[in-house]
Amino acid sequence: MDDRVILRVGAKILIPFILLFALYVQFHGDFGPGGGFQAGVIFAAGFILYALVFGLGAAKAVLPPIVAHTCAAIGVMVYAGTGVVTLLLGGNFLDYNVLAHNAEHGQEWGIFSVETGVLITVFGVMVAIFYAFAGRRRSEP
Amino acid sequence: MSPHLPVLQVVVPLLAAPVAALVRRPRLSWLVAFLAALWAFGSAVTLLHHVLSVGPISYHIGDWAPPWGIEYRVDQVNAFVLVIVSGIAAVVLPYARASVEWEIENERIPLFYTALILCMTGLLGITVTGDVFNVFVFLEISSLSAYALIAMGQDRRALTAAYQYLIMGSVGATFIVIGIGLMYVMTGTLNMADLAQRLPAMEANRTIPVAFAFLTVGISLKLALFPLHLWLPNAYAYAPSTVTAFIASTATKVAVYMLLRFIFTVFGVAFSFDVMNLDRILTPLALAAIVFMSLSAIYQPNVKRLLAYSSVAQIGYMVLGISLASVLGVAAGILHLFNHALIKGALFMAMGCVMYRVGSVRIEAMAGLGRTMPFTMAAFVVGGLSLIGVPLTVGFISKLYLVRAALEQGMWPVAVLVLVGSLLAVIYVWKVVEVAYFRQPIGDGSIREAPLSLLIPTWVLVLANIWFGIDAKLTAGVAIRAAQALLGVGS
Amino acid sequence: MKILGLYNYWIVIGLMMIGFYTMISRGNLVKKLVGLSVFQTSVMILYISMGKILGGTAPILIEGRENVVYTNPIPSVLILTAIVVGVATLAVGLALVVRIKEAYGTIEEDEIHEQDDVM
Amino acid sequence: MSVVVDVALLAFLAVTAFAVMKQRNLFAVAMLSGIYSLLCAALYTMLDAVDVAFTEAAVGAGISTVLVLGTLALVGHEEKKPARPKVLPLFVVLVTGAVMVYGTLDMPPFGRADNPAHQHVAPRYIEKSGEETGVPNIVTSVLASYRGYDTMGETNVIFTALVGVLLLIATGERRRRLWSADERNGVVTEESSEPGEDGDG
Amino acid sequence: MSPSALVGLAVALPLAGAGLVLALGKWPNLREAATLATGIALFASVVSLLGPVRAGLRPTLTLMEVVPGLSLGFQAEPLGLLFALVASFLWVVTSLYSIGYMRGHHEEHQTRFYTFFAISIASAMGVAFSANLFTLFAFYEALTLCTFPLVTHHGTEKARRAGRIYLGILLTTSVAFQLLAIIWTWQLAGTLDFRPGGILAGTASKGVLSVLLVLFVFGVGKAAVMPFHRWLPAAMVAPTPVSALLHAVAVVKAGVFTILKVAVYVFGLDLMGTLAATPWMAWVAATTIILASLVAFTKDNLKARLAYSTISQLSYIVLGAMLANRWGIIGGGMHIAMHAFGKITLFFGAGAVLVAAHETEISRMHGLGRTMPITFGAFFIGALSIVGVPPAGGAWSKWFLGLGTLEAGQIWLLAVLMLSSLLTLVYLLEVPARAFFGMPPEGEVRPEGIHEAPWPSVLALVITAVVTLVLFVHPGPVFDLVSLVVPR
Repeated sequence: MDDRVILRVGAKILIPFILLFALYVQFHGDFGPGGGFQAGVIFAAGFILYALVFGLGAAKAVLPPIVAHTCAAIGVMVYAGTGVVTLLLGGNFLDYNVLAHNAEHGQEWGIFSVETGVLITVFGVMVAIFYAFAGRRRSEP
Repeated sequence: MSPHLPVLQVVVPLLAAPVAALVRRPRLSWLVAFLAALWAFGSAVTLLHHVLSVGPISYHIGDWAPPWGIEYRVDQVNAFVLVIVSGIAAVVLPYARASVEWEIENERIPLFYTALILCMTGLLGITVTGDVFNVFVFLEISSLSAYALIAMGQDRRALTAAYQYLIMGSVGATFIVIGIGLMYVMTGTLNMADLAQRLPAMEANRTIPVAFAFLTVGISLKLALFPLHLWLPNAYAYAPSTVTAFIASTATKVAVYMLLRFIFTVFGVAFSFDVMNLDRILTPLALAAIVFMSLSAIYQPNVKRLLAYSSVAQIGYMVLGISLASVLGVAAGILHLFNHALIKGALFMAMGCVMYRVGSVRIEAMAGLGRTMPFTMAAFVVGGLSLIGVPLTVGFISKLYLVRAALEQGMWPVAVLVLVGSLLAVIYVWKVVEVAYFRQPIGDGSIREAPLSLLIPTWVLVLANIWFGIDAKLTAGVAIRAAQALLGVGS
Repeated sequence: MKILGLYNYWIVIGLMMIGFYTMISRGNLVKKLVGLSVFQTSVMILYISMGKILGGTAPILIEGRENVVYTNPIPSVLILTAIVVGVATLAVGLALVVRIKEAYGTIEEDEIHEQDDVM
Repeated sequence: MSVVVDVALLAFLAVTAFAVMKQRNLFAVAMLSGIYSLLCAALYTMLDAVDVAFTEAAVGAGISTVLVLGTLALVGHEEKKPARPKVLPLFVVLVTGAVMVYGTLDMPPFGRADNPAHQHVAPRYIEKSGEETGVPNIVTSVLASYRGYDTMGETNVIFTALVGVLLLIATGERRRRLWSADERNGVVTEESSEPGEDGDG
Repeated sequence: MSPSALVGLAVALPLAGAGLVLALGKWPNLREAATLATGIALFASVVSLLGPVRAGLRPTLTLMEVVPGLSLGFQAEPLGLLFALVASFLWVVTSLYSIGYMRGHHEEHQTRFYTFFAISIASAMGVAFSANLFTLFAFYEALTLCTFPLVTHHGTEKARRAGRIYLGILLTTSVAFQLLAIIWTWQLAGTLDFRPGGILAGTASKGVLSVLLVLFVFGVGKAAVMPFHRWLPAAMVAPTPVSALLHAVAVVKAGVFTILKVAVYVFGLDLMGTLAATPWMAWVAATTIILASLVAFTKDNLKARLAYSTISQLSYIVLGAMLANRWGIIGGGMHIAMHAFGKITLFFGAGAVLVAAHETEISRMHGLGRTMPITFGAFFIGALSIVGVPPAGGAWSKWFLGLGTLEAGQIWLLAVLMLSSLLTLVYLLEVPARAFFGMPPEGEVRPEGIHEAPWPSVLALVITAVVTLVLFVHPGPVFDLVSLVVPR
């Protein structure tokens, strides 16, 4: 136990920064490298680190697998949903221009919303897959 | 007809998938999947009708005009394929309910249906898109879900089969990506129509033939063209009945469609056949597939595996038609695309009924089923006759056009081989029939006829086999028009 | 000069082929998958090198500066998708390997075949 | 200068790839493939593909490695010595490679601004995406808007992967029925993790 | 009822009958009654077509267009009508006979038997009235498939093997040669309709058309032209009524009928006459005639001998077609009827012996004639007809075939006909001879109580024998009908 205390403290300090960095990547994606996908991966990486340090059980307590699965599904729906909304607003599928009074804002919102979709899905999927592999009992050879 | 139908065709199932995953109740997720399939079928039929009466549709996703945005393009060819894929799905899902409940563990079922819809979504996406990279993306959706679905089989060999499929499928996909990249570097575009315009200028160039080669090989891996078919027999044999029935009658068909699309629309018949002499490779391979695969089908002890080998042979027929590069030939290929979907769908569903009651699809297990499961076996017999190509079944129509196309070009040996193929089919079909009707039933007479929920969908396809065999004006007409569209001759 | 211009591509082709060979020649199921990802990654390098323009900069618009040469963004976009597809395939493949190990007790192709053949 | 660096990186890559092929300790293989990804990331930055570099670093070096290691923990990490040098694969690979090299002969040389690929569609993105989407990062605008549909597909691919993984290893594995090898009358045997019992009978 | 509707009815009735039989399976008497009733109704409807057709009408009924330019349709023309008349009349008689036979012989699965029997007749009608090659082929294959369960009726290993040969040869020839020929014809002529004067004239080189002719002759496996004849002896494992009606009348006649149709309505006699292959095919037929007769000698099993006699007689008709002249066709056409009545009588006789005395080998029939005089009397008449001597109908068809050979200037073919008649005389008349005058070998005593077969069977074979005689006295109707096919 004690030998891992440094690790735990380190993780406790590190993880919030990782999550913050993820959000930065998400929102900075329009201006620099980055975007929903990278953000999602980093976000997931934060959780995976947590799980590695504090154990799978603790991680699942914080973020139950069911939630991760739901995230994965929701993200897809957010993305496709954006397209449906544009349809309802009279545009073509994924035609963001109709999302706001002028094209530029429309595009901005559209891109933001789909990137969010990507973020949610990627995050959910990565965590869930990690849970799946980590939760598997080793089969003795 | 809503102008957005082309994209809704794909997006509605795509949205249905996460929903099916979220509801987490077997029955509910089944319902979602079924509704999605019904929607897809409905809109596919609408699209086909519209295309036939009005003409091709081009839909600009995101309202970005191609080649800058992704274009959905529906013409006679892919509208027809859409109908096949979604139609099969719409028939398989009612069937799935009982069969899946028996073959798949309860807590897996919601995800199972999710994967099934995803697979359909992917196939529809491949079919309807007009952008080569988009093809790749949806190809992966369908493939990944297919790998998982196949691995759900009860025999542990399903796992290895799925793995082998994954490896070969990924190689195929990567080859396709390479081909796309090479085309892109020479033309700077990914839009099919745009490529078709720009490629002819490149014919002298050495990169385009290589791109062509990689695409052809990659797609051939996906459509299990002999000798790249190694993944197929086990995958079909050990997958759950529902999955076999669905994938066997759709996945390879869509792959054939991809082949058509690339060699005729993107590269153009002149380049594919006059410059690349594709026929010199495809025709022998197709004939080899027909003969050798039918022969190896004869020696299979497992009926699903037998049918799988016959599938590879049947793919040979389609490719043969395509390799003739004449309106009649391509039409024959497309026609067989449709007909074979009906045939194999019916046969594999009949096998699913057997699996449901007997728990095995080995030939010995068929003993006496003619008496204990009369309707199931009757379905199998009719399907078998259709596979053989007996008149008044769809199989006959395909053979009719194929042989005629071959004779039209004076290739009578080809015509003979096609007919020889159907004689071999007689042998392997009859092997099963004899066991079913002339052997005494094994075990205590506990085996009963399959439940209606399985029989009705099976018979829907069986009757379709007969219906489109007696009145093939629609299918043949569409196939001819599609072929004309592909070859760019008067239509 | 032309040869030098193509050197880049040839190395990449070499990489692809190493991955490809690892994939189809090795009997270990995990090794095959790693080979696959090496293969795919190398294809991605090919794409990216197609997009590169010497003396260009990353395709992020810089305000108020004219006649900047930007590298072609399209390969990047395609490859972003391709990477995701790659990892997705890898995940499914590895999950399959785990199941195979449980069902056969080995992940070596030949041993698996032996087991299936004795049946 | 940049050419030199990128040539050097390619050389490193070649070495790593070769090591991946040769090395038989799969943990080491996992690490090497991670390194491979990192080198790629570096190369991508050299080639002005910063987004790709970022992603490759996060996915190739990060997620993939974690996945492989996680798998190895479950399935063991020693690769059997390859029985004999396989001829057919070598042949296939050599042919494929030769074809590709042949294909590159007429490819526009590396890095020229006048390559056809840079003439047709890309310029419009570079010129117009600014005012059309208001997003300076062209990659993002193309990814999320011009080719947004691809990205939706990509999201779906990820989702599909999850569905596949969950189907395979997250649910009901222990109660899974397996048929004995010759499935006569579908004799059912319980799957257990121990080899020998499972399924083959 | 309009003639064209009648044509449809002719095909639909037996099918309906099949359904009825299946429904009434529980009550044998009703079931058999249904069969008989259907048979009579069918015969009536076919007969009522006689008037219009002789008046020169060609009632046509097109069901539907399968693919553009290829339709599923029926048409009543003289040749088909003759075939239909013979088949439908003999169906009634055979059903009568089967009642006695199947019960007397305690066969199983009788409902299945009668059902498939009816379906077979339906297919035969379809062949007879088909308006184009496609329809003909469809029903031809249907006939093959729905007679399979009848051939393998006993389900024994022997029956199964026979079934394989049956299906194997008939499907192989029809798919590999006939279908190829049909599609080729479609490719050349652009149509598959049967038209007086043929559709192929001038569509391709003589060489191609010769190949086509060969494909047709060998492709119609049901005509049992050597070397594709093995299925017919194999089919003899079936219950006797099947051998009698299907493998002496419906199935085999469907084969030779197809060849006649192809000769007259697809090639056209004028074209046929100019093809290099025609005389060769004539000689193939002639060879079959002789060889089959010789093989018949070696067979001691009565049904086997009759089978080979059938093979040889069928080739008479093929020969007639290959003579490519008016007399040849008339002779061949008439032989369809004449041989049918003669041969079915023989089979009825064989079946009666089997039921009554449980004998199948000719060598053991000595003396049976004295206990079963009617049966063997009828057998004698049938034999005469097959041989082709008065006072039996067979004389006429052989006579016209002879004329045909002379008109074709093929004196040697005439010689073949003579020779084979001689052979037939010997191997067929041996049977009644033994039965009436043969003496049992020393020390063998026949079980007591052997008498004629059950009355329905006896009645049936008496009817056919009488008709055979009548056809000698009144060949007119048959002749008139056939001569409509090839007007002067």
